Amino acid sequence: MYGAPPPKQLAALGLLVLAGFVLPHALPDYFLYIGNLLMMYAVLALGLDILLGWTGQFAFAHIAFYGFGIYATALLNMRLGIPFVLGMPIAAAVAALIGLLIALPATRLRTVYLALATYAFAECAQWVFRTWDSVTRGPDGLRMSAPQIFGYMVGNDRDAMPVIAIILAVMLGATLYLVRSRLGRAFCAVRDSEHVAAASGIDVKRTKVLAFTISAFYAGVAGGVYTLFQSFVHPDGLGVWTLVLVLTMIVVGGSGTIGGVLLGVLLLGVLPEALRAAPRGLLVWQEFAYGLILILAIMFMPRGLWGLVIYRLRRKARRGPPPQAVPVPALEREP
Amino acid sequence: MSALFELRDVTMRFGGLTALNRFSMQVEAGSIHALIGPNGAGKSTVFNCVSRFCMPQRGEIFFDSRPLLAEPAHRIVQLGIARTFQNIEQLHRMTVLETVLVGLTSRTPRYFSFAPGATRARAERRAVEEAEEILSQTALIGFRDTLAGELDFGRQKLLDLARALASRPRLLLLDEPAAGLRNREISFVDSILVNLARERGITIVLVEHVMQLVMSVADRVTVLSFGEKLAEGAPSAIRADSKVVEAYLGSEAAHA
Amino acid sequence: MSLVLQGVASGVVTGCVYALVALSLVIVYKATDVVNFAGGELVMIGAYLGLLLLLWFQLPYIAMFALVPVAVFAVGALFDRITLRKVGGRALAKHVDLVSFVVATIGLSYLLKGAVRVVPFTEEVRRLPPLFSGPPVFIGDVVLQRQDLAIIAVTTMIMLALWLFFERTLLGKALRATSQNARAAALVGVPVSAMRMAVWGLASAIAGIAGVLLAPKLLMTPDMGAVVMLAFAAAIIGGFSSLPGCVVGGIALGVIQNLVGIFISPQAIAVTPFFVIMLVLLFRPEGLFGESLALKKV
Amino acid sequence: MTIGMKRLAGALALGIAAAGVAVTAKAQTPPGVTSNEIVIGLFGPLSGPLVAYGVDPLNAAKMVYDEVNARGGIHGRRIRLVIEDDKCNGNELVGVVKKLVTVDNVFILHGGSCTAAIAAAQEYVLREKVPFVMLNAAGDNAVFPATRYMFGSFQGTQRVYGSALAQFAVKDLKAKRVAIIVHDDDYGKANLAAAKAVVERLGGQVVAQERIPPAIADITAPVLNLRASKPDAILSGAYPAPAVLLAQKYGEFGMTAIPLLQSTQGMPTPSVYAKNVGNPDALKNLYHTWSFNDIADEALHKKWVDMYKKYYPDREPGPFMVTGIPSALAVVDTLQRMGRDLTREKFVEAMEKLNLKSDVMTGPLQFGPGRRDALRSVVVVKFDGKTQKVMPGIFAWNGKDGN
Repeated sequence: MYGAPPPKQLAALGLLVLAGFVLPHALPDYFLYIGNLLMMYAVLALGLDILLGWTGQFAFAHIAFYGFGIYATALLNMRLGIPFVLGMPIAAAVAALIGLLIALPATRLRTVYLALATYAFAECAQWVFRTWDSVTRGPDGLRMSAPQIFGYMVGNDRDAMPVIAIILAVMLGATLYLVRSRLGRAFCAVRDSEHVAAASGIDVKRTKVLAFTISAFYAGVAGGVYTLFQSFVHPDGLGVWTLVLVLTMIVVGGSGTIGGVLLGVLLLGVLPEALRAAPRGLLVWQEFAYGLILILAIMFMPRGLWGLVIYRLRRKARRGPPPQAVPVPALEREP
Repeated sequence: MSALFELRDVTMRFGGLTALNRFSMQVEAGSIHALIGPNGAGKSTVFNCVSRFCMPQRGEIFFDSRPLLAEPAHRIVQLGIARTFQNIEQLHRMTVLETVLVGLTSRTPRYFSFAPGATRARAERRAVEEAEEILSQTALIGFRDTLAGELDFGRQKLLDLARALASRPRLLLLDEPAAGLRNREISFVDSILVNLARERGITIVLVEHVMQLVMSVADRVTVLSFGEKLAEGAPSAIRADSKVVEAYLGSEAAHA
Repeated sequence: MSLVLQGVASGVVTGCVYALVALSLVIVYKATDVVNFAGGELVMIGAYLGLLLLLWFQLPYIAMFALVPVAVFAVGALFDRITLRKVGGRALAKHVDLVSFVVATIGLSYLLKGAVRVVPFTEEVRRLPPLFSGPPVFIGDVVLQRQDLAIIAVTTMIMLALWLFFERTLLGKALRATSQNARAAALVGVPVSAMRMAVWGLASAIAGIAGVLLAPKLLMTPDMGAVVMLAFAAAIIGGFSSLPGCVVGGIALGVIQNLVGIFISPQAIAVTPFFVIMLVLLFRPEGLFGESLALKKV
Repeated sequence: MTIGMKRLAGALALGIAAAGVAVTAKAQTPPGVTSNEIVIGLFGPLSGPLVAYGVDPLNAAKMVYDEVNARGGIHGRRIRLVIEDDKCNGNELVGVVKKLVTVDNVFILHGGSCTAAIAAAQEYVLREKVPFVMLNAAGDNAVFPATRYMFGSFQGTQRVYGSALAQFAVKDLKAKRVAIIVHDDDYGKANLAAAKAVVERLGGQVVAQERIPPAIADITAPVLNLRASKPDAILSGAYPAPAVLLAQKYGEFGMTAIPLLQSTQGMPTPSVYAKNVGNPDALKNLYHTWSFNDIADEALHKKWVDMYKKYYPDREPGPFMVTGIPSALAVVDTLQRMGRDLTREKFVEAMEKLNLKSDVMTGPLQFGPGRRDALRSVVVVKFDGKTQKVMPGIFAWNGKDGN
C-alpha cells in the first residue's frame, strides 16, 4: 500500500469516535460491553496481524504481551497511583520492549521453530502470572480498581466506551498510515520473500524486530483497554483459548488486510452472542462447530471473508477489457 | 582497464559440495558480461555470494574497489548493486506498483511511519511517480494494481527487473532473465538490456541459458563448469572455443 | 538416591509416551511441512475409540489394539485428502501454507474435541484398562508397573518398525523422497499426494496407538490432547526432523520434568517443557539433533 | 459510507427510543417482577471444556423451578427463566450477566460454576445491586471477603474441605505430621491455607506442601516428595484426573500404611474413581469428604435422580447433577419467605436469614450478615473401593481458618 489513507477511511475513524460518545447514552450495558470487548479485540487482532498477516511471522507470543499490558496498567494504577493516561503508554511501551527482546533471538527462527518458541514464551508468561502471587495475586486473580482519566473515573462500560473508541481510532489510524509507509511495504516484502526484500535493500532482521515490537505495543494497548471496562483479571483468560480466538478472527476475516481483521473481529465477537438464540441442546456443539468453521474457512476462503468481498468488488470493477490484453511493445534495437 | 566489479579467488562450499572453487572474474564498467555454464555450475552461487545470502569460505568480492563481504545483505543495493532472481521469487501478495516501491526502498526517505504530514505525503507522491515511470518503461503500467502473483510468467520476470531497476543500480545482476520466455518476449528483454547498458551506462552481469540472448548482447562471456572458470572472452571467441563447446554448448550450440 | 532413581525411571516411561506422540508429529512435518496441532486430539480419539470398542462392542483387547490404529489412520488420511489437499493445492508462498495448515489443524483439534465432548459419558474422567496388569515390578528400589514396561517395549518396537520401514522398504523410501523433494519425487513417478495421505494416516495411527497406551497411564478426558505440547517439546529437543531424536527428546523431557518436580518445585513442572523449548531454540535453533538448514535455492 | 451513516443514525434513534422506554418502565415496577411472574437469569457452562459442571446442574436447577411452577408458583407468581451459556469464561460470563440485567431485566441472577469467571462479574453486580446466587461453584474467591449481593458455595468452599480433612487427620487419625497436595490454582490455594491453619491450630505439623499443575502427566515427583516427608497422613485437594494418578502412585510406591484423605472434588463418583485407580490395595486407607446426603440416605438422593429422569428422559444424570439443586432450593425458599412484596434489597435481606435443612446436603445451608458461603459442615467417608462408610461426626469449618 502507498500514499495516504483515503479521506473516507479517516472519516470513518471520526465516526467511530462519535459513536463512542453517543452510543453510551442510547444502549443498555450489555451492548456497550460487547462493543467495548469488540474494540479491545480489534486492537489485539490488528497488532497480531501486523506480525502474522503483514510480516508473515507465525508468532504466538501476542497473548503474553496482552496479559502484560493488563497487569502492568492495573498494577501501576493500584500500587503506584500512576493514572491510566500515563500507565497504559508505559505498560504498552514496556510490552514493546519485551517484544523487542524476544524478537532478537526469535527472528533467527523460522516456521515451526518460531511458532513453538513464541508459543512457549506465551505459556511461560501465563505461568508467571499464575505463580507470582505477591504481585499478580496469582491464581486468585487480580481485582482491579477503576482507572482515572483526568480525574474522571472510568470502570463501567458507559464511561469507558468513548475512551476506548478514541484509543481504537488512534490505533486504527496509525495502522492505516503504517501499512502505507516504507516500513509497511517492507513488512509485506519480508512476508512474500526475504530474498527479494534483502536484495531490495530491506534489512530483514531489523524489519522483523520492528514488526515484533510494534505488534507487542498493540497487545500492550489492548491490555490497557481491558482495564478500562473490566474489573478483574485471571491468568486463565490469558491462555491458548484467547490466542486461538484472535487467530480465528484474523483468519476468517482475512489476514493482511485491515478491513478483513475488523470484519473477523466483528463476526467472531458477535457469533457467540448470536448463538444465544440457538436451542439449548445444540450449544454443546459449539466447540465442534468452531473447529468446522475454521476448517471450512481455510478451505474455501484462503483470503478470508474480506478476500471474497474484495474479489467480488474487483470483478465488478473489471467490466471492460481485461488488463491481460495490453500487448508487449517491441522496442527498436539501438543501432 | 577499469574493473567495476571483481571476484577474487572465491571458494564456496555447501556441506561437502563445492559450488565455487577459487573463482575469479572481472567485470568492466558499462559492459554486459555474461556468465554461462551447465546447470549446477555455480552461477547462481556467484550472485548469492554478492547478495550476501551466503558467505564464501575464502576469497574476496570488490565493487568499485570496496570489499563487499563486509557488508550486510541489505546494504548491497545501497552501494549500487541490484539483482533479479532465477526462479520467480516474487512479492506475490503485493501489487505491481508496490513491488516497484519496494525496489525504491533504498532511495525512499525513512520518515517516521506513523506520522501523517506534508513531508511524508510529498515523499510518497514522489516515490509513486517514479515507480510509475519505471512501470511505463517496462510496459507494466497497465498492470499497476494487479497482484504480482497473478501476472503471467513473462511479466513476472519483467517486474523483477523493474524492481531491480528502481534502485538505480550501477551494477545489475540478472539471473536468467529470459528463461522460459517466448521469442517475442526475449527480444524485448534483449532491447531493454542493450538500452540499459548503452543509454544509461549500467553494468550488467547476466546469467543465462538462452544462447541467442547471450550471443547478441554480451560484450564478454565467462564460462563456469563445476565451480571453476573454464573460459573467458568475447562471445565469438567462446563460441569457437572447443573446450566450451565440448563441456557445455555441445548439443545446445546446434540450436543457437 | 532411590528418590532420584525412581524419578528417572518413571520419567523414562512418561518420556516414551511423549516420544510416541512426537514421532507422529515429526513424521507429518518431515513429509508434508505441516505442524500438526491436532496431534494430541488424535491421541485422544484413539483412546476413546479404544474405550468404545472395549465397552460398547465388547471386543477383546487385542482386537481393539489392532482396530484403533486403523480407525485413526482413516481419520488422519481423510483429513489430508479432504482438507489439506485443498489448502495446499492453491497456496502461493511458503509461509502462507504454514499459517493455513496450522489453522486447519487447530480447526481439526477443536472439531475432534467438540465431537467427543457432546457425549455425556466423557464428562467424567475415564481410564482404559492397561495392556498388561498385575503386581508392579521391582528393579532394586525402583518400582514400575507392567504397563510401564509395555509402553517402553511398544515404543521401541514402533521406533524400530519405523526405522525399517523408512530405510528398507520401497514405500518408505518413496515417502522419504517425497518429504525431501516433492517435485523431484513426482518426476520419478512417486504418487506424491497419495504419499502425503499415507503419511498422515501413518502418523495418525501412531498417535492412536499412543492414545491406547497412555490412556491407562494419563487417564482420559476430552482435553487430554494437551499432551501435544509436551510432544512438541520432545520433538524440538530432538530437532523436529529426526526420529531417534524424538525418542531421546521425549525421554529427556520426562526425566527433566521429574527432576524439576523433586529438586525445584512441582509448581514448575507445568512450565518445564516450555522453558526447555525456549532454551533449546535459543542456543540451537535447529534443535539438538537437527541438521542445520541448507540455503534454499534462490 | 452514506448508507452506513443512515443505518447508524437509524440504529441510534432506535436505541435512544428504546432507552427512553426502558427508563420509564423501570420507574414503575422492580425489575423482573410482575404481578404474576418472577424472572430469574439462570446460567452455567453449557459448552466448552467445563460443560460437565454446567449442563446437568443447570438442568437440575431448572427442574426445581419447574417443579415449583407446576405446584402453582410462589405466592401466585410463576418463575420464568432466561437461560444462558457462560462457557466458564470470564469475558463471556460478564457479558451474560450484563445481558440478563440490562436486556432481560431479570430480578436476580442464578448461575456460574467457575469461581474465577464469577469473580469477573462481581464488581458489576455490586455496582448494579443485583443479587447473584451462584449455581454450584465452590466460590472461595467470590464469597471471601463477603459482599452484599453475592451468595454461593452451596456444597462448601475449599476451606471447608481442607479444614474437614485436617480435623479428621489430626483429631481422629491422630496424625502429627501432615503432608498436603493440592492444585496450583485458586481452589488449591484456599484448600491448602485452611488445612494448614487447622493442622497447626490443633498442634500438628505440615511436613510437605505440594502444589501440582492441574494437567500434570507424571505425578511421580510430587508423590516422592510426599513420601520423603514421612507423613502420618496425606491430605489431597486434587481434581479427578490427578486424584486418580495420586492414588495409583501412592499404591505403587507402597505408601498405603499412610492414610490418604481426598477432598470431594477429586472423586465426583466414588465407584468410577475406584475403577480408574484400578488397584484395590491403594484404597485400603482412603477417606474423603462428602457434602451430599446420598451416602447416608440413598432414598433422598434417589428422589432427585428419579425426578431428573422424569424431566429429562433422554439424559442420564451425571455425577454433578445434584450440585445444581441446593442453590435453586435456597432461592425458592427465600422467595417463599418473602411473600408478595419483592425487591432486590429485600431478597438480600431474606437470603441472609436463610437456614435451610435441604435433603440434598449434609449440613444446613445458612447465610448471615457478613456470611455468604452457604455450607460449612461436611462428613468424612471411608471408602475401600466398594463400600462407603460415613465416619462419626460432622466436620465444620469455623469461618476463620485459612482466611
